[in-house]
Parts: sequence; structure tokens; C-alpha cells
Amino acid sequence: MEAASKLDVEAVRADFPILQRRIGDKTLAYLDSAATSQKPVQVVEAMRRFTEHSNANISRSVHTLGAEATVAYEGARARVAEFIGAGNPSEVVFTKNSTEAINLMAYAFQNAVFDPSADSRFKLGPGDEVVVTEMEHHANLIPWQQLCLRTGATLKWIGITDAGRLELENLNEVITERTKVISFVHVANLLGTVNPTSQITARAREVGALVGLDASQSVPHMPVDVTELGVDFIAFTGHKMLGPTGIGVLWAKADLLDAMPPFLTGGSMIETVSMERTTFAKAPAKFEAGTPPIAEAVGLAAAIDYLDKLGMENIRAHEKDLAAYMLEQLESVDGLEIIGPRVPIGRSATVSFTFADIHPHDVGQILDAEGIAVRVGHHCAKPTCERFGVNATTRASGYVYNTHEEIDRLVEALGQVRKVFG
Amino acid sequence: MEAASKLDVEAVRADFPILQRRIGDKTLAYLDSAATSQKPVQVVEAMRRFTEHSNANISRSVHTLGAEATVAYEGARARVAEFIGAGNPSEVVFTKNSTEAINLMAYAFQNAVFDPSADSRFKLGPGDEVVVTEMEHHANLIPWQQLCLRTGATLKWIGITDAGRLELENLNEVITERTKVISFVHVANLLGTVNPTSQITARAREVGALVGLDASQSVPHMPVDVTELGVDFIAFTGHKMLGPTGIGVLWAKADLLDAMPPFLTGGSMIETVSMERTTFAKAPAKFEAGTPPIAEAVGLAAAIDYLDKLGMENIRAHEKDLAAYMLEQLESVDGLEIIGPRVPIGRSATVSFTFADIHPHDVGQILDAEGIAVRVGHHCAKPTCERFGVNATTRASGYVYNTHEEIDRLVEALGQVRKVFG
Amino acid sequence: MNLDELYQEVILDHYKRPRGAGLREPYEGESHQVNPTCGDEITLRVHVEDGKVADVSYDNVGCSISKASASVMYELINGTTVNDALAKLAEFTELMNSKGQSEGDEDSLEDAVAFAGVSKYPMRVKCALLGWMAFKDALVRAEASIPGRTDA
Amino acid sequence: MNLDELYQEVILDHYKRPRGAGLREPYEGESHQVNPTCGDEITLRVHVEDGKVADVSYDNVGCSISKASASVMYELINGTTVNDALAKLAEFTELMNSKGQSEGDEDSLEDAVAFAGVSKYPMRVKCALLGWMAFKDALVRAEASIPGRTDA
Ligand SMILES: Cc1ncc(COP(=O)(O)O)c(C=O)c1O
Ligand SMILES: Cc1ncc(COP(=O)(O)O)c(C=O)c1O
Repeated sequence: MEAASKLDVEAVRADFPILQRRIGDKTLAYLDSAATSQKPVQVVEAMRRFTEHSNANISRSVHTLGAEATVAYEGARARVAEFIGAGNPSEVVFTKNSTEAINLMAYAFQNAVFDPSADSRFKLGPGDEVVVTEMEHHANLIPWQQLCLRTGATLKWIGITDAGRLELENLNEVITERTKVISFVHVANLLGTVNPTSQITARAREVGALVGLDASQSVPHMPVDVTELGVDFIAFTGHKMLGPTGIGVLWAKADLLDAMPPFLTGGSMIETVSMERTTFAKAPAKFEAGTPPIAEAVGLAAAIDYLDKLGMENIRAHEKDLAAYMLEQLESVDGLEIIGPRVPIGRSATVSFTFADIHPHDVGQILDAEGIAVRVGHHCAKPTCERFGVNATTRASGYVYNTHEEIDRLVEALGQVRKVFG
Repeated sequence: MEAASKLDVEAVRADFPILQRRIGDKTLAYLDSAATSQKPVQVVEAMRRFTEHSNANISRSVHTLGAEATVAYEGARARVAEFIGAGNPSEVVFTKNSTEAINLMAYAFQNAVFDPSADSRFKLGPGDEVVVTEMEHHANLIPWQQLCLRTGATLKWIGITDAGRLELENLNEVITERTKVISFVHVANLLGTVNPTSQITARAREVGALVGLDASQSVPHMPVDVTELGVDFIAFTGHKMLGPTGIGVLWAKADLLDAMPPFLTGGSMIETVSMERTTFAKAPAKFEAGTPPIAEAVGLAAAIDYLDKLGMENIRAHEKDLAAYMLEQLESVDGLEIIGPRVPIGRSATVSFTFADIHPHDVGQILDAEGIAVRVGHHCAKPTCERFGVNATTRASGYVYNTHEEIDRLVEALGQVRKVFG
Repeated sequence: MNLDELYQEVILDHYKRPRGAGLREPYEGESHQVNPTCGDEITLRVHVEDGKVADVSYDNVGCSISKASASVMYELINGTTVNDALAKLAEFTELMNSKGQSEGDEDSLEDAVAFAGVSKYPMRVKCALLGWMAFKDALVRAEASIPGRTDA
Repeated sequence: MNLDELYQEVILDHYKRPRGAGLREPYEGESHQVNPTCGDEITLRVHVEDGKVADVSYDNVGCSISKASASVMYELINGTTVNDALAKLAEFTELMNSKGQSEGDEDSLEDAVAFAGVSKYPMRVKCALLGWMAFKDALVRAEASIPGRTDA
């Protein structure tokens, strides 16, 4: 049944105790990994081991626990760097989530307003333009919107075609010589679209704009190599890639991080401090004020080990298969309409849909009664909803532990929904 | 030996597996809780249970796991509110650490610069003044320093007496009608000073300034009631109070949070979003963009349960006893000089010292060889170091699990230090 | 989850045949409420006359719970005194915050007791309260717009 | 931890009797380095003459490791050719990054091999390298200030 997949899904499932959970008298079918993934025992165990063996604050200590904690934390950084093909671990900044990572970038521009000697790449004002797309998660829209509001720059965006793809026809009008930065989503969390990057990065280079990628939904699901992508920065988040909450990643090119003013300030990000004046450490320390998510970094490294053991290519293949099966099965449901690409090409295993006139809340509730966890609502992508004229959708999303059988259960349960509300 | 203490320290120690750790052939004596505390099994277990049973993203879901996760997360917020005597759980904002909490406050002023309709309490410019003290952790100094740099306001500070107390004689000259905000440390992390608050809050009221407290070193160690304190905001951090890394707290009065512009923007903090314009949710959601530290909130609530079971008054008494014993024993060491108050009154169980001319790095290393974990360096309080004419100190800090015997071992090991470097 | 509990027949009935739906004139107060977690919306108008809720009219998009709740509310408060309507609001809000611990007083809340089961589902409580919040807000506005009235 | 490994006699000897300490004239390049984690500082001057490190002079505050390391460095590079000094710098840096896996070549590094044990303690590696970093930086400045010289 899982022909295209090289994952031993049953073995994978055995690593996730929560998948044994029963909802009422039904076994849980967790189809909400786009919101947050489940965590394998390996991740929980790595964090517990760290906490019970080496827990200490990092960087500022010479004692054994402090040294071990520092090695573990910096080791996690190196592990992340390796995983995304970063040239240097010091290009990896730990944040609390994707959202903070993107805000960190946006605040680099905003804080540059106050600094006459700021690097020109971060100088933004009236006449300058910032570009996003209409399919952004709010995390990659509002920070830029606020930035434009505060600096007087103009926010522009790339639209969406009816098929749920980026409208790239008029790219040269959207991205112009006035564009200072383009930040766009790699894999859209509502539509499931996998966006091609080369055309946008090429145009960005042409006009000399910085280009960043919201990789929250790509890094967990496919091989991502920052050098190949040719972007300037990417953001992603631990809890969507089998890791813990409380940790995210900003990767940015070393020279960019060097040029950026600090964002959060406080301990561990300084060189010297007096009451009158502070000078700052080099990146990544410059952007990691205060005690970082230490145990969470250990957990994220364990999650990456787990993903690498499965193999990112295998994960991609497994999800391609899931996407194909999901699309095929859902298309067969009467009254169900898919929002997003309807073919499993350039597409993740995240499928949003509307179902007759039944409100997604009601759909989700009935599915939950059948043990099936899907997400309902606007998925933090209200502009996408508006683009497709809906208030909300029901969204099923698959990951390494999901099976065809769970999709069959989803389709069957939709029959039940229809019975109650039809 | 622990006469003044009502804690059953041996029973407490049994809850902390790391205390069985051996450093070389010595048992660990962990005297570095001011940097980060150890975590009891109850905290680790609560997080594991949550992860294996109810892990899901919060707020936006109708499925059972999502509902359970939301209840757990909001329950943790209510638990924190109760613990600090906050009138309303919605005055509790979860951040990643103290540092972010303080930055959030400072950015409220900075972002108000861009907003003509901003609340006047947050309007800051040339002529306005911000007040801190000379004994701040960098986390409560640099954000305000940067704020002043960016807005043209003036940073002023309350000095330190030779005895390591706040210099309050000239308080009325430091805090004036021009003062918009005063943020000061409740318990100083290098000196161990417990600062009296009423004189400063009274003066703040007199001049109509906002007043905040860096409670990072007080909330873990003594009963703290925000209503009694009469301040406008406080910040503290999970990992110093037996909780996990990756979570901190900003408490601020409801009307203040209402008046503050958002800081980090993205998912979960919105009311409506279009490509052109966003309106924001009410606090605390307004300040919690993105996926929050969910499992960490569960862990923090478990830590608070643990602290409450011990009793914050008992913890204070235990630490008062530890402080007295530490001061007495350390004072008896030839060549050792305490930096900070020398009497166990208005003082935490955190004691910094210099030892002959021996560099703290060398002291710390020899102590580590004896299994004793202390912190050495500037403890993120460089201005305090400068005030006392030192580059660094050695700092021993006690918590619920520490004993007189561990302090005896510290004193004995200092003899060893002297032998190597004397 | 016990579905029957949540989707009682009476809720489904109000959902499918909402009472009092549509926006009407005259009105003194109007409120627009959004449930940010799901995008449900309601626009609601209140017409107050002689201390009475002379009309409550509304237009809404939403799930069965939020639509049925608005319909049930219409039945409960339309034509009552403002004070009675506020009492119902308080009683219904209390029921919704009961976390499944209350069954509601059928004499007073009538069809609205069908929502007792909803109070167990924190995510859905917001849906059930959306219309009521709009009513509360519209009433405040209505009263602000009627000179000389400051009570109730 | 094996203390002997870290605090070898030779390190303690250099710490207690640092060689070449003090700031001297003439010099072409000066560097000030700080270890932000502990506040250790060094000011170091380089006097280059005829492709040789004619003098390295320094003033420092710090722990035994950082002070002994500066003293050992002085002995190793003072009077050698710039190229030889850079080779020692590379060799010592490599030893410090060896995580306890290398013993160092005593023929070449002389007393500096005593620092091999330090490489196991990540927190102390920065201490051991502080003086060397200052030398590297001062040399760059010296070369920038000597017109006509761009090699080495
Ligand atoms: C007094 C004080 N304030 C702030 C902080 C910063 O806490 P965190 O690193 O968790 O942000 C600390 C601890 O390092 C502290 O001791
Ligand atoms: C595409 C995308 N961007 C950003 C985010 C935000 O991630 P986080 O909530 O971890 O900050 C998400 C997930 O919610 C997402 O799907």
C-alpha cells in the first residue's frame, strides 16, 4: 500500500507513544502535523537525559556541567547547520520559533531607522518596497506589514492563481528596483503548495534585494539546502519537525548577520558593557540574548538525528505518496472542494478543503468524535482564505507516521459529517 | 544543622536525579542555581506526560488533543497568576525568558515612537528619563540603554553603596518629574542584595512614572505578590525556579498591556488580517505571536506546584539559613573578600567573592575538580564588577536542595585552590 | 466525545432554521464581532424602545453552534425588557463557563439549555457566546446613543 | 577532571613569572582583546623589523591559563621571522581545537605543548588563545601601517 515509500511506517509509529492514544473509543488518527508534529521517544529521552545529567546554564561557566551543556547546545547548532547545508554553524541563530526568527529579520530593518551608520541594505523608508506573497502564514506577513507601517515603505505581494500556485507572470512588476527585501513561504501551510524559488531569487538578485524563505513547512518535510537555494535567510521551527516547542531557527548569511543591528538585548550577547555604553558580540551570540532554550536545542538535535535516520528523501517520497492518496480519495467525496493544487506535484501532504456548506468547525468536531484530528479555521492565513472566498477550511496534514488507512478513516468519517449536517 | 529550615532537604534532594551525578570521583555539589536551577523529576514527568498524551498546537483547534493542550497551557497561565498574586491570568504573558519579557516592555516604548496615537505613558523622547540601578543584570540594563540611544531619552541610575546596597539617599534627584519608567532588580544576581521596593515605588508614584521589577532572582526564592509590591510590571524566568528553559513571564497590569503596542507579530495575536491591515487580539494573546512554549508552560506549572508544596516561606527561611552559614564560613577564609552585603539580612543565598589574587577562572576550575559547581566571571553584571573594581568574581548560590555540608566542602576546597596558586 | 451531547436536535434545528435572522431597521446600536480563531462573524443590531429589546436582528457566518446560539438568543430576548435580557445573558454566560458542571435552568433558559454540553468543549464556548457578546456590545452602544438614559 | 593535566607545572611557572610582560616601544601594531565571558583582557604590541618579530610586548589581566599562554607565546615567537610566528600561531590554534586528541609537537611548540590538556575544556580554550588572537590582530595592523609591505 505504501509502495512509493521507503519508510517503515509501522516501526516509526512505534516511536510515538501518543499514537496509541484513544479518543473516546477510537484510536487517534493524527492528521494535524502542519500545526505541530508529534515527538518520538528519542527526542523526549534526549531531553530527559540532558536534564538529569548535564543541565546547567551555558557559555559563562567553567564547571563540568556548564561545559557539557555548552558543548550540547553548540553541538545542536552545528547539527542544525549541517542539516540545512549551512556553511558555518555561526550562521544558525536559535530563536523561540519561526515567528521570532522572522520578526528578528524585520526588526533589523526597523532598528536600522535609529542608526545613521546602519548598513544600507537595512535602510528602509518611503519609496522602498517589501515583497511577500498572498499565501503567507501571518508570521511572514504581519512583521513586514508592521515594518512598512512604521518606516513608510510599501508592502507588495505576489498573488495566487486559481490553482493555488504563485502568480509569477507579473513578477517583474511586483519585484522592482525599489524592492529591498522579499520574504516568501517555501511550502504554504494552508494550500500545501511547494513554491519554486529560483525565479524569485533570480529576480531578487537582479534588483539587488535580499531574499528570505519561510521554511517552517519545508525543512521538516524535504531536503533543504540553503546554499543550493541561494537565499539570504530562512526561518523554521522545532515543534513542526518532531522537536520540542520553544525553539526555532533563523539561518542567515554570515555577512548579513554581521551587518544587522541587535534585536533582543541582555546577557550573553555582549562584548563589553558599562552603564553608558555596550558593544556587542558577533553572531550568533549577538542575537541570542538571555538564557536560550538549552534542553530544547538538545531535543531539536535529537529530532534531526531521527529525521536523518529516516532520510529526508524517503520522507519526501512517503509524503508525496500520502498527498497523492489524500487528493485522490478526497476528490471522490461528493461536495468536497480542495483549496490548493489538486495534483500531487509541487505539493505537500497538507490538504485544505471545504465540504458542502458545512462549517469547518462542525466538520472538525465530528471528525474528532471519530478519533481523527484535523485542523479547522483560517490556519493563520486569512488572506489566503479571502483569496479563495472562504472564511475557514478543514485541513488534513500528513507526516512520517501517517498511513493510507488513516486517510481512509478520514474519508469515511466525512460521510458521518454529511449525515449529521447534510 | 538546618535548624531554621522547615524543608526536608534530603527528601527534596531525592527528587533531583542530577544531584547523584559524580564529577570525576566526587559527588556534585551544585552551587550555581542563580545561573540556572536543577529540575525535579516532577517537572520532567509532567512534560513527558503532556508530550505523550496531549501534545498539540493550542487555540486554533477543536480536536481533543488541541483542547487538552489549550486547557493545559491556559491552566499554566492561571497557575502562574495565582502564584504571584496577579488579579487576572490575562495579565500573565509567556515569553521565552526574563530577557525577552524586559525587551518586550522596552520595545513598547520604542514602537510607540512610530505611532502618533500611542498611549502617552509610552511616549519617550529627548528630555525624558529612564531609571535603572548600577546593580542590574545586563538583561535589565541594555534594553533600556538601547531604548534611550534610539529615542534620545536619558538613562539614569541609582548607585551602590560600599556595603552592596542601593544608594537611596539621593533618590529624589535620580527619579524626577522627567522620569517615565524605572526598572530595577528585586534581588541582585551578583551581589545577592534583596532590594527594598517601597521607597522607589512611592517615589515613582509621586512623579507619575511606571515602575517595573526584574524579579528573576526573587520569584524563585521568596513569596512575591505583585499586588502587594505595587509595581506595574515584573519579569521572571522558568529555568531559575525548577522549571524548564524556553519559558519566561512578563506580568503587567491589564491597562498597561492594553495600552502597549504589539511587539512580536504573527499567528495567534490577531483579530483580523488582510494584506493591507491587521488588528490585534487583546492581551495576553497580543504579545504571544506564534506557537508558544507549550510543554514548557506545563513544566513551569509543575515547578510552581513543587515550590508551593515546599512553601515559599519555608524556602525563604531555608535560604536565609544557607546565606548566614555561607557568609560566616566564607568570611573565615583567609584572603577571601565578599562582594555584596556581609550580613544575612536583606540578602539572598547568593554570595560573590574574590580570593587573594587568584583569578576566578582558576578558582572555579579547582573547585570543579572537587565536584563543586560555582559560577565565575562577571555574571552578566559588568557595571557591578566595575563598581567594586573587579573584573570577575566567584559566586556560590544556594537553593532548596543545598546543604551546610556542601558549603563546608566549598570552604575546604578553597584551601586546595590556595595550595595550587598561593 | 459524545456527539449527541454537542449536537442536540434542538441545536441542529436552530442551525438549519435560524429564527429572527437578517438585519432590520430601526436600531440604535450595532456590533460586529469576530471569533479570531475561526473567522466566524456576526453583525447584530439592537432596537431598544421603552426599556424593552424591541428587536434583535443579525447576519452571521459561522458554525452550527454559533448560528444556533444566535437563533436561540433571539427567541429568548426579543421583546423582553432590557433588564431581563441582561439577566439571560448572565445566566447563559455562566452556563457556558460551567465546564460541563451545570445543566442550566430550563424554565429560564428554554432551548438554550441544549448548549450545556458545549461548555465541556473550551474551543466551542467562544462560538456559543459570539452572538451574546455582540448583543452585549450593541446594547452598550444603543444606550450611549439614547440621550438621558444611563441606567440598566 | 584531572587537574594536573590542566595546571601543569610549566603553566603555573609561566603564570607566576610571565616572560616578556609589559608594554614597550617601538611598535607598529597594537591590539586590545577581551574575553567577553570572563572579562579577561590583553593589550599587545608588535614591533616588526626586517620581516622579524622584533618585539612582542603585552599587558594583561586574566586567569592562569591566559597569562601563561601569553608568556609562552612570547618565548616562542619573539625574535622569529613573521612567517615562523604565523606558523606557530597556526600550530597552537590547531592544538587548542583538538579536543584533547593531540599532544602537540614539543620540538616545535616547546613549553606550549603543556596546553594540550586545556583543549579538553572548551571554556578554557578561549583563555589560552586570547594572547595569540591579540598577536594575530596586532600583526595585521602592523603590516597595514608599514608601507610597501603586503606579503606574509
Ligand atoms: C537578575 C536577573 N535578571 C535577568 C536574568 C536573565 O534571565 P534569562 O537569562 O532567563 O532571560 C537573570 C539570569 O540570568 C538574572 O539573574
Ligand atoms: C508557513 C508557516 N510559517 C510560520 C509558522 C509559524 O511557526 P511558529 O508558530 O512555530 O512560530 C507556521 C506554523 O504555524 C507556518 O506553517
